[in-house]
Amino acid sequence: MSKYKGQAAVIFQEQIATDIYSLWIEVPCMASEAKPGQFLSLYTQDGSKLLPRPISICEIDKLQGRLRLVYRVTGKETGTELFSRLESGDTLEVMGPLGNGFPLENPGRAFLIGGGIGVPPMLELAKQLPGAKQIIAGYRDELFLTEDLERYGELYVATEDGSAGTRGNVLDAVREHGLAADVIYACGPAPMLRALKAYAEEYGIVCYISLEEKMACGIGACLACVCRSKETDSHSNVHNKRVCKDGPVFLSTEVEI
Amino acid sequence: MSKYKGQAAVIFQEQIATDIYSLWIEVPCMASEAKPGQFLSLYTQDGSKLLPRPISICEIDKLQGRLRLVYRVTGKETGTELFSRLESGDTLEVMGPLGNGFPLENPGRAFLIGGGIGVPPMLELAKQLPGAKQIIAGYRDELFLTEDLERYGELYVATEDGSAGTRGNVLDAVREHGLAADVIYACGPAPMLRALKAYAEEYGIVCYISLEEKMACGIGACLACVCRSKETDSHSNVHNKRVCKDGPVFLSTEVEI
Amino acid sequence: MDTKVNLAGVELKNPVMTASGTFGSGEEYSEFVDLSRLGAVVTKGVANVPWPGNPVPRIAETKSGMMNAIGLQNPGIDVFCRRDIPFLKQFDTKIIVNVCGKTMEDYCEVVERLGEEEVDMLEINISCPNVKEGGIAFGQNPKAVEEITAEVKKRAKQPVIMKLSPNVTDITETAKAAEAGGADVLSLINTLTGMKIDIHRRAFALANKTGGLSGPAVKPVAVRMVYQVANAVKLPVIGMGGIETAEDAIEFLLAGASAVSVGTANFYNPSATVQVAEGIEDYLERYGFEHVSDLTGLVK
Amino acid sequence: MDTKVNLAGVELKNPVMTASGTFGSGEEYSEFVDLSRLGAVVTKGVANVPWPGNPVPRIAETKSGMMNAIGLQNPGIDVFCRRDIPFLKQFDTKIIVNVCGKTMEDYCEVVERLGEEEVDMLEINISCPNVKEGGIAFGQNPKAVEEITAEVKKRAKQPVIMKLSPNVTDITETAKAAEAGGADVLSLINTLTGMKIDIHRRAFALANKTGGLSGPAVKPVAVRMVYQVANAVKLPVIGMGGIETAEDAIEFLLAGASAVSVGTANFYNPSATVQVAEGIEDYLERYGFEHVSDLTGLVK
Ligand SMILES: Cc1cc2nc3c(=O)[nH]c(=O)nc-3n(C[C@H](O)[C@H](O)[C@H](O)COP(=O)(O)OP(=O)(O)OC[C@H]3O[C@@H](n4cnc5c(N)ncnc54)[C@H](O)[C@@H]3O)c2cc1C
Ligand SMILES: Cc1cc2nc3c(=O)[nH]c(=O)nc-3n(C[C@H](O)[C@H](O)[C@H](O)COP(=O)(O)OP(=O)(O)OC[C@H]3O[C@@H](n4cnc5c(N)ncnc54)[C@H](O)[C@@H]3O)c2cc1C
Ligand SMILES: Cc1cc2nc3c(=O)[nH]c(=O)nc-3n(C[C@H](O)[C@H](O)[C@H](O)COP(=O)(O)O)c2cc1C
Ligand SMILES: Cc1cc2nc3c(=O)[nH]c(=O)nc-3n(C[C@H](O)[C@H](O)[C@H](O)COP(=O)(O)O)c2cc1C
Ligand code: FES
Ligand code: FES
Repeated sequence: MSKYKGQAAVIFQEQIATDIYSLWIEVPCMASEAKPGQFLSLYTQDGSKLLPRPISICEIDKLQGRLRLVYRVTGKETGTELFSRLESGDTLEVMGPLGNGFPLENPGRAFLIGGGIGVPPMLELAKQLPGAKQIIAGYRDELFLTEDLERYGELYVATEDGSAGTRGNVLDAVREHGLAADVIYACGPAPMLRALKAYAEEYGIVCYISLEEKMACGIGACLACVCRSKETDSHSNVHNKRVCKDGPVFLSTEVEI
Repeated sequence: MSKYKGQAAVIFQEQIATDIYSLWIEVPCMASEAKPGQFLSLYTQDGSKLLPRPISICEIDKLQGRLRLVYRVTGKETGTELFSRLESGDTLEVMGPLGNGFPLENPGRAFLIGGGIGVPPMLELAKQLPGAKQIIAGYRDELFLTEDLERYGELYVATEDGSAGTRGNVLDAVREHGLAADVIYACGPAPMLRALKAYAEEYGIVCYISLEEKMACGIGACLACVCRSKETDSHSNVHNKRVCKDGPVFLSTEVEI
Repeated sequence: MDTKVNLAGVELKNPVMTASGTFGSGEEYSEFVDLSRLGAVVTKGVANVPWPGNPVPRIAETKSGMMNAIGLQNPGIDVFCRRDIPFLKQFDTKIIVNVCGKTMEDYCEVVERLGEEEVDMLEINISCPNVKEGGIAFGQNPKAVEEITAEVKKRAKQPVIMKLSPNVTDITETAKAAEAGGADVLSLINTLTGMKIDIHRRAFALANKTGGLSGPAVKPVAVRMVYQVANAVKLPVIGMGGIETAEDAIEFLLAGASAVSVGTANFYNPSATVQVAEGIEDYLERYGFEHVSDLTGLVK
Repeated sequence: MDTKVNLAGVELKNPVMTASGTFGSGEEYSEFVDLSRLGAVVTKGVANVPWPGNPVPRIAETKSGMMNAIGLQNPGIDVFCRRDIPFLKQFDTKIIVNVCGKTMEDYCEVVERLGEEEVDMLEINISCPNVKEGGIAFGQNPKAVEEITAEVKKRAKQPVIMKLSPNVTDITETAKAAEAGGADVLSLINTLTGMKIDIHRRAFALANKTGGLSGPAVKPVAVRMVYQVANAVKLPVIGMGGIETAEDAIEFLLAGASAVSVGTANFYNPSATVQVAEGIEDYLERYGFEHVSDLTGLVK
């Protein structure tokens, strides 16, 4: 059985920016299997909130059997708000690791591009991906994880309000610094992914994007989390792929976003 | 506003018998008003459990603004099980004090009779009631609160299995010790209250009984918690009284149980 | 910012009211909320004569909801007029009296009697699932709905709200029937019929066997029905079913409700009504709406 | 202790099955539970041709429940027979195939095709609220229910379960219609139609506007309907709607169900089915029941 469902021990949690929390949990059987780009389903202890909150793996510490999750509290009375109250010694129900994760064979110079709360999965990817890495992180205003990221590659930052790095989005940063790559790994909001898909097509390079969708089962059974695929998918027999199981990472050319 | 609804600070909680917990909370505005025989509505933090858990006041510490509650965990995944996990420093949502409480003018020798989880309210009553008090506490097997009770009156114990005190029920203890009284104050299971009502009629003495019923509002508005009254009730205009507002303490002669 | 809403000529200071049966006649809750902050108080159902209601247990908790089978216990219209109306007149809020009955005649008697009283609107409960006669028997049959609406309207001095049952295949049919009968306003939903069994005692949790399910659990069904009805009739709709917060209330307004009622939430948050009213104001301000009525039916 | 139940001649090792659409064809869950521990696996609905289903978002969380509007996405009967049936044949459990369609002909085509396959029973979904044609359109009309049941029965080689919609005024009418049409077993409830609105985006939470409400929130309605149906027809009933634990399942059995299905709970507890099966055994032992069938309809 490669997926674990059960309690994880909360090791340490801290707030690292407005509404952004960094949570280390200990769950050795998951840490030993996890790959960058995979995610966990997190469950609240509130009996009225039934569904999982999918959160990407931000860092893996196989030695200590620990995983780091970095997530945003999306509002009052949400599941993520409940998670933000967890303290060392508490437990948290989790399932995972889920999804496919990013491929780690690096075919050349790589862009690792994260937008907003899509930045966290880039950290473990940066640690594990071999070769030359240019990390481009886009934020609205407040930065987070930048100190962690710059240890594993050249870091370029873009902010919408121009308070740090390039004013604008991640592609503005790419242009401003005249960067180029042979492959893109990206996670972030849909408009960013759409722009990267077009960019990759224009430059004829390979582009992996991590998608988001509402989930119920998290393991491929309920068909809640589909995205439109270009070709008929072998499992669904229609133009749908499951983000939770066939993804969340897809080649930008195989999905319509 | 005499009823408070809000957070109470958990001061200390301990388990005092199998499934029986003793909880001290700090909530000064309630402690200053509370009377023996009144109760609080306790609310869980689980969004799927909406209704109050009514719990009697077991002790009042006006000086420190604290109340003691002693309650039984009724099963797995219940509200009371959630309460049993509370620790010092946690908060608990409460409303109260609710209900009428026991009258404190003692017209003579009194029986204070508690059965099972009906024992706790007898403690504060024993502290506040003037005059000669004979406390009769009935249990299935395991005793609790007996050390507290014997400080405030003569204590007689009955256990169903005979492991302590009189083997049998509270009336068996009364008979075994040849006790007599001019007034009865009682809280406990319905069969016990029924027997005491009959006993009081037989001996022509006054008998106050504290009733239990499922509650929604706890303040007299929803008409969930009624008991049958002998006469037409002035508020309901039918033979129903509200346990939460007109009670929980009734004269045994005014209700049909 | 204008939070006023107009229901059949009656102007409420805001769209927030209480759901019948969850607020008594306001007395007990007046310790927690200023009734003058509410658009209207809707009273517990009242009949021509006192009703004793059902045996206990009358309620049971369910996941994110509760079931009740109070059985419309009420002191009868005489005591109600003598005691509850004068109490409510002390406040600057509208008074809506919820009316129940076993026969057409019962309803008409209460409605006629209330014609002499200073109440602002009547809400006719034809959807209570907890009494054998009356109530839901009327509310599930479009023909009966039209008939009773017409009879009540003939006698009513105040605007008439017909309260619809969600226990139907197509709620737009009963809604249209009430409209055809001359209803001024519709309110929905009443409770969904449910059942709970105590597996250890192997007995029904409620003495009445079945009860009416209310609370957040039913909100999705209620929002759907409000949307359906608001798009099927021309009458204003009062939406309810599981409203706990301003966010919930706004969902109903956007679905097509002109006003909302807070019910079960009062039991665990006695200030819920006022908090909903305040939260709606915040929302209007945050998104720059001038009139609360601008929200009604905005999502299509 | 005997946990076997007999549904129209098919013997299940225990009364616990999966609810269609919440378990795929079992493959994904086989990592968490031994499918051979289940009375039956009920598959996701399958049609004569592949269906793409609805646009996303297809689900939304609600208090103690969820709404879905998957729209019956399925790979079509060919792929299903080639892939899913052989997978399930590896396990010692019964295979129940859930069938959906847009027209009478669609249903009949799938039913005929399955006559050649090694499946144990067919469940006919005439109650899906999430597709325009078919589904619920059949399930809310007693005449249509009788007709489609009769047509399906004519062609079916396996016993037929008709799955009823809770979105009706009186579920005993559709239940009796299915019985009259020749159904072997009834299953209920499918989902209650609901709606959720995102008040910040001022848009429907589901792309399909409405969705089917499931999970613990609906359990009281489901128990009530199972009780009503079990007392109105002679057919065995499969109960479902919000079952999370053995206690929930036993509630359905006591209300009149012969077997139960676990649906939404699989999503947050992938071992829910097996835990329910084990918990039922504990209950039988604790209270000294010899046969699980002794529980069926015990509370009257
Ligand atoms: C594969 C994947 C990886 C993700 N990784 C991260 C991450 O590392 N950090 C992070 O902050 N966020 C991440 N997200 C988004 C995160 O799942 C949502 O922000 C979160 O579920 C919101 O839950 P809530 O309790 O705050 O909101 P609520 O409003 O209480 O959520 C209600 C329901 O909607 C679902 N939901 C709401 N928003 C989203 C969303 N954007 N995507 C999917 N489901 C949603 C919730 O899971 C829940 O079931 C990821 C999403 C996916 C699909
Ligand atoms: C006036 C009054 C005073 C009480 N004082 C005490 C006390 O001091 N100590 C104590 O242990 N118990 C007391 N009880 C009983 C206590 O309220 C219930 O045991 C408790 O509510 C059960 O909740 P739960 O979460 O364990 O059970 P659940 O099964 O989760 O409860 C579900 C619902 O049923 C209600 N309920 C269940 N059992 C009862 C019951 N016996 N009476 C009323 N409501 C019930 C709960 O309040 C809740 O709304 C008192 C009851 C009343 C009416
Ligand atoms: C305890 C209780 C009593 C009720 N009594 C009445 C009543 O007398 N008349 C009526 O029309 N509706 C009655 N209702 C229904 C509510 O007014 C409301 O329609 C329903 O509860 C849904 O709203 P909610 O989920 O906010 O409670 C009652 C509901 C509850 C919970
Ligand atoms: C995501 C999802 C998909 C479903 N798909 C189907 C289906 O294909 N066919 C069907 O008959 N019922 C379907 N249902 C309904 C369930 O089988 C079940 O009747 C309902 O969810 C109530 O049970 P529950 O509360 O345990 O989930 C689906 C339910 C869900 C939540
Ligand atoms: S969440 Fe169920 S298939 Fe992806
Ligand atoms: S609990 Fe509402 S009247 Fe007593």
